[in-house]
Amino acid sequence: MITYLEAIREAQARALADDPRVYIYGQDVGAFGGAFKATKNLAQEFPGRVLDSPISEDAMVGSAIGAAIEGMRPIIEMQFADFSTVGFNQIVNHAATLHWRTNVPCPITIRLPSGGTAGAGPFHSQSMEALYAHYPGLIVMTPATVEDAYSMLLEAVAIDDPVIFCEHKYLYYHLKADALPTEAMPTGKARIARAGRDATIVTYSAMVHESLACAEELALEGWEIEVIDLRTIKPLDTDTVLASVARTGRLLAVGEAFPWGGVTAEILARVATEGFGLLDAPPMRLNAKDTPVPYHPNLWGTHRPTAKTISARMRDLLRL
Amino acid sequence: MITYLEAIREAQARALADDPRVYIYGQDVGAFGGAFKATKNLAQEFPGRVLDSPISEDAMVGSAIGAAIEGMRPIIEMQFADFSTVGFNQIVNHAATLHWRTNVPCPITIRLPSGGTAGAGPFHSQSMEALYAHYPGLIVMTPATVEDAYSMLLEAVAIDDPVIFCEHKYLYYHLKADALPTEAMPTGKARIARAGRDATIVTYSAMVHESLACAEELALEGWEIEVIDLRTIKPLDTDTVLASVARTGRLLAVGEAFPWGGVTAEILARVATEGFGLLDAPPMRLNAKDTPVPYHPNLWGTHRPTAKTISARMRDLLRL
Amino acid sequence: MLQTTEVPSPLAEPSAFRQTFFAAYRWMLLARLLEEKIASLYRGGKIIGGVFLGRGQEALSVAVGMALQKGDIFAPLIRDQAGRLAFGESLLDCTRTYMGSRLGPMRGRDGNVHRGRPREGMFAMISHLGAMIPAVVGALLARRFRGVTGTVGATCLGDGATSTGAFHEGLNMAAVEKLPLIVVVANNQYAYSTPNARQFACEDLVDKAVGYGVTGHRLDATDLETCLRVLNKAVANARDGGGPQLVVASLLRLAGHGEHDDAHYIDDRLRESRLGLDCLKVAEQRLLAEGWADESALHGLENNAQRQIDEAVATTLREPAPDPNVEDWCALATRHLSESSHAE
Amino acid sequence: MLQTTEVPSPLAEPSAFRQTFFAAYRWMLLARLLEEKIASLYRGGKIIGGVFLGRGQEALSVAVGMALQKGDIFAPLIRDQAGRLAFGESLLDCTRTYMGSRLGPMRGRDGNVHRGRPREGMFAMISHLGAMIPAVVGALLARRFRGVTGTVGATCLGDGATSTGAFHEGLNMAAVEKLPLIVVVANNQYAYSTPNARQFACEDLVDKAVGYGVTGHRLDATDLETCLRVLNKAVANARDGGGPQLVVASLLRLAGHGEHDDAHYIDDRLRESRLGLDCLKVAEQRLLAEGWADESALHGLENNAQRQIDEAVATTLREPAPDPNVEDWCALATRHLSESSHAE
Ligand SMILES: Cc1ncc(C[n+]2csc(CCOP(=O)(O)OP(=O)(O)O)c2C)c(N)n1
Ligand SMILES: Cc1ncc(C[n+]2csc(CCOP(=O)(O)OP(=O)(O)O)c2C)c(N)n1
Ligand SMILES: [Mg+2]
Ligand SMILES: [Mg+2]
Repeated sequence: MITYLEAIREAQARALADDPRVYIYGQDVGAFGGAFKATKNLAQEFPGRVLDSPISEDAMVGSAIGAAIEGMRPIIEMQFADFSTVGFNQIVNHAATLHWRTNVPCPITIRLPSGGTAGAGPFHSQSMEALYAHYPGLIVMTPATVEDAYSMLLEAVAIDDPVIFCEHKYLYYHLKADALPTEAMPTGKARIARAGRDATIVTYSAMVHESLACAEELALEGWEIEVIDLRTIKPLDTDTVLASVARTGRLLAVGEAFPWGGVTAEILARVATEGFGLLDAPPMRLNAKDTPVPYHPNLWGTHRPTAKTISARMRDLLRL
Repeated sequence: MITYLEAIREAQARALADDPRVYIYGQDVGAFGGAFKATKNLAQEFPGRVLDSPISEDAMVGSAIGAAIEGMRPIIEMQFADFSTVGFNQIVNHAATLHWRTNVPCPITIRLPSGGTAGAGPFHSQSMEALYAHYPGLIVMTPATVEDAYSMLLEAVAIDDPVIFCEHKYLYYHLKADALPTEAMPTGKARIARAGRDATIVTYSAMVHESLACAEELALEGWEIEVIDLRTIKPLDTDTVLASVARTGRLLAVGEAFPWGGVTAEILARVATEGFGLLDAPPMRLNAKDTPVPYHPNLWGTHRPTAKTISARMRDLLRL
Repeated sequence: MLQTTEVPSPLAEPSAFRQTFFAAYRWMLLARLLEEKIASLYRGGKIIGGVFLGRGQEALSVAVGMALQKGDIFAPLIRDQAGRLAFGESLLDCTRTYMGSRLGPMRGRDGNVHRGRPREGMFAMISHLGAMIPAVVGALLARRFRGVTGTVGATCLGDGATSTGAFHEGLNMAAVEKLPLIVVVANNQYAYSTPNARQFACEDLVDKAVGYGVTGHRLDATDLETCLRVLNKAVANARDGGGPQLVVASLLRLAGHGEHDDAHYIDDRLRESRLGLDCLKVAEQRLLAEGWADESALHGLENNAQRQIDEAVATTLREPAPDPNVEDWCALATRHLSESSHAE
Repeated sequence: MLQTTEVPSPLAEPSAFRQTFFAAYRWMLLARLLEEKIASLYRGGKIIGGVFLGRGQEALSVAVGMALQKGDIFAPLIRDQAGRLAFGESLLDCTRTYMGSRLGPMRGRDGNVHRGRPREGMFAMISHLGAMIPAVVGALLARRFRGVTGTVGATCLGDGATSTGAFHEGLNMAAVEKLPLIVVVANNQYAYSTPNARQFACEDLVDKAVGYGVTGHRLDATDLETCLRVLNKAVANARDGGGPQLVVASLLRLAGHGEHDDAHYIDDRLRESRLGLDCLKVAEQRLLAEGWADESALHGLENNAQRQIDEAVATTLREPAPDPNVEDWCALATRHLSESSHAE
């Protein structure tokens, strides 16, 4: 059995082994193996290629850009996604514009341990994918499975553009698979995580599992809910979404991020524009609440969508 | 005649005059009067209350938060909106969370000279409103008229929450009014900039004027296009938008920002969810292109929506 | 809080000095025992999330808290339990925040070390290291605007946090404005697992002072008297118009980064060096050696502290957890501008 | 680019020194005249957007460019026309970028000073001040990974940019890694209109060096020989494993912040002080005084430079502007991952 977290470690081990241009840079990623142990033993296995950085997110990203210009393929670990706000400028203004401005690609991977866990509070829980997706020049991955954590991270390192790799902390230990995958879907393709015909849930990352649980629950009531795991949110696989809505006629987009203008808004906007006629009912959204992510588990459990609240919203949708 | 830029200066003069808690802090805002002259003579008129800051956007915002805790009402001028990425962390993680976490309000106003002008290039042209609107705890204003530039800035300073005030550089000199307004619409209410019955354009900031020009043009062809100026994009006045769509049955959302997940996505998502039945045709969007903002006027003029491209999209919409 | 910025000299004013030292020791002891209690609650599963201790850093922290006066500003960091208590934070503010009580200052919205009462001068840290410095700078600027004089602001951070842009921008801004800011760097040799050698390359962090044009102070923070003297001096300098003060203290964290961390990476030679001394023990030995207290008096102090802590914990345990149904879910102070839940 | 890092001594090797000095003067002159041309095009409405000149800063800038070798990395800032030319940038790269030619390195996508050829070691600045420092740090790190030795990286910035968090984080990171980075600060006394007194509080910006554990150098940048010597020394130090070098030069910007700015805020006493000297004039006087050139030779140089410039401008003016219909509007290198225009 291998966990989502171990898959991330294995992907990095493989990238380091296969490609001498790869190195890892981040706070405590070296001998310590990272705050979450995502780089456990890698410094020992790949001497000199897994380096502890100072607490300097802006310079961490900036240095990765310079190294990429010189032909390297850096992996930057943010200790928590939330701290990437400090490196925000280098990400959106430097990494994201480099190729477009200079014709020199910027193959860097920035790993963001993302999303909420109980007791983590406002500054160790954020889902920042929509911010990065808004900026041209970035690819934003949001793997929901152990297999994707592995193969998408390898893809991220291989891609010639900056990739924001949003790995979900809640899935780190909760999610297990039998083995690492030997093949993978192409980047940019969404996956039908569960087939259905009565309604479509489009989601990604940890919310895939809450949505699958919702589908499970509603199956007991006779409903067949299709669940689409976007895998990457930019590019966003509109075709797969539209094809699903064409089958089901009903759409619920679910995300763990803040409600204003995130991934779910983009999904609804695309389906409304390009698949209006496919809809048998108004599409719906479910996001976290419009406050910071709360610390206390009682509040946190209500702030983010769960199988229960997704099911409730889905029942509303099915009633329409 | 008073310009949009002068209105911003006048609002600040009035805020300084009326409220001893107000001060202005930013690069070159003092004796020099600001890069755009938005604080012209204010340092002279209000000695000691309009201060030049070092080139430290992060600390500029951080200091405003501390001053707000102590009861002041700082106005922070970013030299260009684009540089607010450097102060991003303090804005979204500190200012935006302060009241929710501690019950102490954070009445700061951050002025972002926003949007594109010819020849300004990728780093002096950005429209960052969607980023800030995504985060809970911020109010995001996007005035489109001289009157609003004045009255909304006064409101921004008066409000007990952090306000991101996106003033459009293109409008600075282009837009003139006869006099400063003596009354104002409430914050959070959208304005019907032009009434119509065939379709609704929902937009804000400089795009209001491109959209009005489109409406003008289409009027020659007999179409009556309603143009809604959102004024603030968070909160977003969904009621006014829905009421308009109820009248027209057709919606085009127009924005100058990058296409993925911005204001236009949020508008479409809301209308699709809450006003699905009002739509006689699929709603449409028009945004800038998904690249950085180009330098050369030829490219810039194509990158952003204009009256011409809005009209083209609107004709598509009217044909549906 | 001391009502004077002078630490009395042990020779000239032996009894006053003893009092100060003794008061400091009591806060340190209370902090140590309180944190031990929090750690045991954590091990017992009563605390969800992280627990971060100031073990070994109490002398420095208490000296900051005691050098400040009512009306000053204090922005503590994760290892400042002792300084918080000395500055006036109640035990309940700590226990309630760790346990997420609805009645605490953070009302379960934020937790553990992220607590404060900004309007009472105790700022509530955000996690992003360095970020509190400019906030204190702004607060001091506000006081200058308002004509308030004689107050200062202090903030603490670790060696690792000196690498942040926020540290640099904030300290520079304070220096330009010549504000009464005291920045206390607890150089505990590691940032989480990262040793000084991977964090900075200057000989001593205090070498940074001259580059900002501020006064630098350095000290061995295992010795309480040294801490009291240096911090009082730094605070007095700031209060007297001397501008920002950068205090760099050497010590060791005698705990993991958080309670989940066994700190195995800490070099044994450091543990065995002077830096590895436990400031609380050192202070205790001084008390005994000077004859300012005997074993039984210390025992009494400990019992007393323990009782206060147990009471606070017991109270907190009985308190209501936040209720999501009562919670108002509104991030804005201007309630009517909050959006009804369009997409939640 | 010099092929040696040693500036020959004027006494010991008079002819070699003369050659170096002369070469530097020619780049300075070319830069000055080129920028004057750009400014006149701007006044004539041929350039949309900002125009930023390095007038008065040519001696410093050229010294950076000349101290570097092929294979080194250079991340110039807005006032580095002279250094760019000396490092190998063509006139056409400048004129094409200012005028937005489709054939320039930035293809009309970015403009004016935001140009470079990163793969040839010339980084293309983003506007955000300080941001290029960590990029050069990373490039040097990459070279270490790849086993490339003997190359260095230099980057320039102004007094104002030292207040950015990026400057701090980048220089500190370079110091920790002991990379061959040269950070050149042109202290021209103002950041746009903001004087040093509102920007920093240390005596001299070079005082920051010790706080990063790097070597500091200071110089009067109105004198070309000084610039050549100090920059060569700093670059040689870095190349020889001496770690990062912080070079702080004093001078004055003899132009507005940009051509839209009349620089009225610059203190007349500064203009009249030593700092107000025009480095190009000073170098010219030296050439004449030493008898290394006479008026007519200088005239010849000027005519020659002017001809090159006019040619570049004439070429550029005939070149196609970017065509939005041909433009591919794709920000990604991985074209197939770019989104078809869902919301454009
Ligand atoms: C900007 C930022 N980056 C990363 C972190 C994660 N983090 C929390 S504490 C810590 C180590 C801090 O070390 P130091 O400043 O020396 O303080 P100490 O824990 O040793 O007291 C890190 C990296 C953070 N809080 N903020
Ligand atoms: C982070 C950031 N903030 C603000 C600006 C706007 N800006 C451009 S140049 C400048 C002044 C720079 O002064 P200095 O660093 O001294 O360089 P100089 O222009 O004097 O050569 C400012 C504030 C910027 N480019 N980047
Ligand atoms: Mg430390
Ligand atoms: Mg300058």
